[in-house]
Amino acid sequence: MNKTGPGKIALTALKTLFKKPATTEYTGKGSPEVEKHYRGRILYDPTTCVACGLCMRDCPTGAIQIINEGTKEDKKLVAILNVGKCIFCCQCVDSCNKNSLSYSQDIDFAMTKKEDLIIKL
Amino acid sequence: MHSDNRITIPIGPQHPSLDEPGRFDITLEGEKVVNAVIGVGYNHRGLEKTCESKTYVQNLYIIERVCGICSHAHGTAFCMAIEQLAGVTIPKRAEYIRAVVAELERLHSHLLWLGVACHEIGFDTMFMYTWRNREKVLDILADLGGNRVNYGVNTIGGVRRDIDADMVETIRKALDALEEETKHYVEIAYTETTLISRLKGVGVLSHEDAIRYGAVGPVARAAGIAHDVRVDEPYGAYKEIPVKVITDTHADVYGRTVVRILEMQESINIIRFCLDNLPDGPLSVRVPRRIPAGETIIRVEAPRGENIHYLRSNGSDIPDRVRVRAPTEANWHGMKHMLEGGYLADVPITIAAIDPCYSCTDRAIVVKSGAKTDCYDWRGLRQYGIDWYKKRGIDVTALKV
Amino acid sequence: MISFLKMLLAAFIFPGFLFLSVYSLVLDFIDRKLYARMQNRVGPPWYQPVADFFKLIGKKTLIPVEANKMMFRIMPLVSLAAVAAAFLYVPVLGQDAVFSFDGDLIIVLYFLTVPPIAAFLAGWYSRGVYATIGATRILTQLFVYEVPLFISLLAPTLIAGTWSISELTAFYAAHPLYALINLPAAFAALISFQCKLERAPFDTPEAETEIVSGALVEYGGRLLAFFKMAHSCELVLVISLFSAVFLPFMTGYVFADFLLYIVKTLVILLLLTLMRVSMARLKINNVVSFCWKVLAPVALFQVVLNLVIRGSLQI
Amino acid sequence: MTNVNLIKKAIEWGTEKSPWIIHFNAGACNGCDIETIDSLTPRYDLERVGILKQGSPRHADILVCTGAVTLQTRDRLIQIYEQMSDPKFVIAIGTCACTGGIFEDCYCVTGGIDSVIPVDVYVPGCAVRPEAIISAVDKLLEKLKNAEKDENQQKNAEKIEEKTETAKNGEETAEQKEEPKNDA
Amino acid sequence: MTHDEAVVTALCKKFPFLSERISVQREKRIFTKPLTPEEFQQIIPYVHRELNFYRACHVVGTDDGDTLGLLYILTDKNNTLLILRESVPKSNPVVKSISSIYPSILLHERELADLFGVVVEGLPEGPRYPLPDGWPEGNYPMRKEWNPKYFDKNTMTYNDPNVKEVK
Ligand code: SF4
Ligand code: SF4
Ligand code: SF4
Ligand code: SF4
Ligand code: SF4
Ligand code: SF4
Ligand code: SF4
Ligand code: SF4
Repeated sequence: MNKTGPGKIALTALKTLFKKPATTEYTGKGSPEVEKHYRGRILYDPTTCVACGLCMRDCPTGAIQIINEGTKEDKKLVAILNVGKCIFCCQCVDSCNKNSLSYSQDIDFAMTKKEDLIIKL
Repeated sequence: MHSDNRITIPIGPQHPSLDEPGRFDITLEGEKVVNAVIGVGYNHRGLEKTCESKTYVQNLYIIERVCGICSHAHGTAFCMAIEQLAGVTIPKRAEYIRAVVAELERLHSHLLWLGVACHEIGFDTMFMYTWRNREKVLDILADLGGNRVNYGVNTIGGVRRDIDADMVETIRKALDALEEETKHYVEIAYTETTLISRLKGVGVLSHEDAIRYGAVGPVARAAGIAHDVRVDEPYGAYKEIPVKVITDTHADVYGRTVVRILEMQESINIIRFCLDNLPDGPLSVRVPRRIPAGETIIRVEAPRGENIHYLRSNGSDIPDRVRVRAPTEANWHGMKHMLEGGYLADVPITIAAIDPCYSCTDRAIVVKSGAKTDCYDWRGLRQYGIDWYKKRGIDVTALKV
Repeated sequence: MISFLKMLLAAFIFPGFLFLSVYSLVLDFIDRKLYARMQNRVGPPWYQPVADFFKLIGKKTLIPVEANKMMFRIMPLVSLAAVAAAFLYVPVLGQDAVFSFDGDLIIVLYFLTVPPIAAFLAGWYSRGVYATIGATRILTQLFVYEVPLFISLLAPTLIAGTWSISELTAFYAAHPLYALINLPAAFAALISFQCKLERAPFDTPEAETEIVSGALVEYGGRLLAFFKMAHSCELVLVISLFSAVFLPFMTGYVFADFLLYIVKTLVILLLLTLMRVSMARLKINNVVSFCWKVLAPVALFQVVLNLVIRGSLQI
Repeated sequence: MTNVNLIKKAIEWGTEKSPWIIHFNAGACNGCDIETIDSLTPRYDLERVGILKQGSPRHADILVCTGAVTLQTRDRLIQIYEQMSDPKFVIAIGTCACTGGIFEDCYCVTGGIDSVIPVDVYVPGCAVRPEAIISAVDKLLEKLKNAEKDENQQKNAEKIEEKTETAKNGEETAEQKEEPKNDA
Repeated sequence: MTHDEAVVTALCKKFPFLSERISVQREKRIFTKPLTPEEFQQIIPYVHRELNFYRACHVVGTDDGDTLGLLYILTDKNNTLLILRESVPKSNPVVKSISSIYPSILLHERELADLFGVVVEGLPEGPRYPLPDGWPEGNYPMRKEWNPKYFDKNTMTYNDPNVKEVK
């Protein structure tokens, strides 16, 4: 092993000074780039959904609700997602047999009002 | 007999060295710690009770969030418990993927720890460097698991995500880069005098004490106890993976640092082994929603040590009792010895050296100072502190720290 | 009359208070930027110290109930005033300081002890637990670095035979080779200055992870702004003093001298920052033993050396 | 006159450009805390938008709060909030901090941060990515720019009592609403 | 004979009442059937000293209806887990602390006292945990009959409508 002494990291630090910083470009404007398989917000496809409720049953936080806004015959299904409750586990996506749910790479939902966190999909 | 130059300072619950709430009332004589009262419990959420009213599937995500750092270890233990009660065997591939993620988690956790430890002793550059490199691991985890923290790779009966050929390549590349860096850390840890002077002889928990206080994980291994669940009681893929137990004899913070750095190297080797021998096959098997009645105890090696899960089922789809014994809980008991006689400056690093996470521990213990009889509960201690100040004309009761 | 006006101009504009505050902001920024870049980060934008200052000015100041209100308010100003006053004796342009007389080095050294003492009093009178500990640490540290600092700054005077900073600079400017003799003292002084500025590895008094931010925990708003300003002005003062005593090279042309001054300060700042980047915080007992066992002997060695040289010169 | 205005402007500008944060974990799982710290490290480096992490609440402008509020930390949180000097803001980091998230049903958890102190920006995510934190700070500053400053300060002072009350009411109704849903 | 069996045999030999009540669930897991506190107190010193179960990992409290079960998890150098199950009536849950033998059990015993209302005799003095200060007396959240639905978090009071009706 080398001899001990203070400031062993100084050389690396000096070298780093002339290196490009490891920092991302993102400063809050626009949408950030995330990994390909990152679990972001849930997407919903009402055309294939049969309102079986499996997603609601398995959701650990009760963040998702499938509601029929139309009548019994003329169904108009919507999913209400409380982003403020969702933990982005995507269990609902796994639970859905009809593949009506999927996830996006959308990660930025900072809101100044709590009400805005509940969104209709 | 209280000598008069004593002063009690509270560290926490909000304090820069604690990113989680906890409270340490440290009594000082000059800069020397003569007494410490440890209060954990700020983070008690009561999640075990909640687990008794949710289904196994939902609980999986709650258990994962017992702790954000070793979420995978908790998730794996919980899944293994359910699988064992249900009597299913999960596919080989799933076991290997779990092992890969577990080791990646260990890597990220140890890097995180190294950074935090350096931050505690005011070595911010090292903190920045380690956390920068930790991003490499997080990138893999995010791509593989889908999240940077609570990856959610486990599901009851297997795993949810696959490692494809591309991913194998990316992981290998990242590991190579990381290996280089690890070498650099080893070098620094062995040669930087200011670092060594802050770590050596600090927070000593000798071999005997480590046994007595039931230390686990790197704390125990740094005291020369070759205790590692991956070897002692292999589970999942570890039955086939060769794991070398890293031990050290320093028994102080320095030893813990060395153990963790070397374990990182070992984790890299394990991941490489797993990637080389990744079996083919399905990712998961079906497990019925209702779990047959029974009880089981599962042990898993989390980054911080042995993690014990107790699960009891009553035959429904809701567990009857879930109990998590996280490694930090076991390590708290030795804290008394480690803090005693040290300096105030050593308190943060000593606390950090067990890599505490209150989110799963949250309880409080009173630490008595050796043979001396001045043991207070924290209220008493606080009162003592207040009196001490009053004698000097300072009223700290109104003071909020 | 004209000379008086000129003096006023020098005292308040250049190289006086205004220059000091502006340059302190610049150096503060450069320090932070260097620090960040050495850590592979981007670091703050150029206007950051200014923004911080104005932000703090705009914030409400809360004074703890227990604190001594007068002391609490007055300390930041004392600190700032001492630094500003001391700066007037340090030559910036070439070899001429705004004021100078034989013995001003001592005055400056005394002014230099004021900020730590002000911080100590501020911490002591804010009566918080962390503040008290921070305050005691400041005092402890003050006692240990003061000795090597004094000795190492006084050692060069032995050869130059003057106690005025300006004359000292002039002497060494005339005999640049002698300046090299003072290298051990320069080394000791640099480290003592780091210690004085409470920067890592000597940031024990404000160790964030131990005692939050030491003596200044209870400060906020405007008063904190002044303390911060005093602190960065102290940085400028210390660096200028160092360059005046140990790097007294100059060209004789005003503009070039000014440039040279900038370059010198930047180099010293780089050294100080590098020191900050590359080491872990020392414990207070280590600081004490380091100062006594390493710095003080080095400084003493310089004194002996200079005495010998002086003696041989006179013979 | 103009001088005063100029200084005012400068202060406003400073407030926007130099938000110092203090971090408090009110009962999180660590996930969000680490990501908060992470956003200070080289990869995300919040210092490049002027953010510094402070140890003392007196120095900070923004309280960055993670985790569902547990009964034990509740009083602490209020204390820290009160120790900060005006103008001050609160960012709730993470699903837990927004609503209580996965811990909402736990007996020791009072709910999101807004059940105790007023929150200015909610950032859902479990865990929140550092990018989202950066964006949250950005949104907060945007909000600052738009809102009149005096109004804001006044609100901040009054908000505490009012909001805790409304939040409590809101919480109750939310709980009532939830029960049938859980059964369903 | 495997190590597990050896432990079982040794225990049965020393404590005849244990035969039929101790079994190896699977490799490295030895469970006992519920023991009374007296039986338990006899076994503990022996297990600690003679059988070298040096580390107490944990105590799990369980609510078994009318009784409370306490599962003491001990381990030895072979990493066999010996789970001693102590059973006490809910109406009078009194056990003796074993923290003088196993210091590492202290935390978990305290937790039992708080969450299950077990009276642990001989526990060193200390603050309460993990429950917050001001938690109402007599509320033991981990007992099955305690329903978080009736717990008011803001005032920290527990009003169970059913209990009132009974009275
Ligand atoms: S998809 Fe399956 S679960 Fe859903 S309604 Fe149809 S049969 Fe039922
Ligand atoms: S992602 Fe998870 S928490 Fe969110 S709606 Fe789906 S199941 Fe619920
Ligand atoms: S599980 Fe799928 S099909 Fe069923 S309600 Fe949900 S989204 Fe619709
Ligand atoms: S050790 Fe604990 S407090 Fe420190 S960073 Fe990790 S999680 Fe946070
Ligand atoms: S068999 Fe019945 S209980 Fe099991 S998963 Fe299917 S529906 Fe559910
Ligand atoms: S001890 Fe720390 S790392 Fe382990 S589960 Fe708890 S919080 Fe996570
Ligand atoms: S101690 Fe931690 S893990 Fe246990 S119930 Fe409380 S919050 Fe949950
Ligand atoms: S939001 Fe998720 S990651 Fe963040 S503290 Fe809560 S459980 Fe942990």
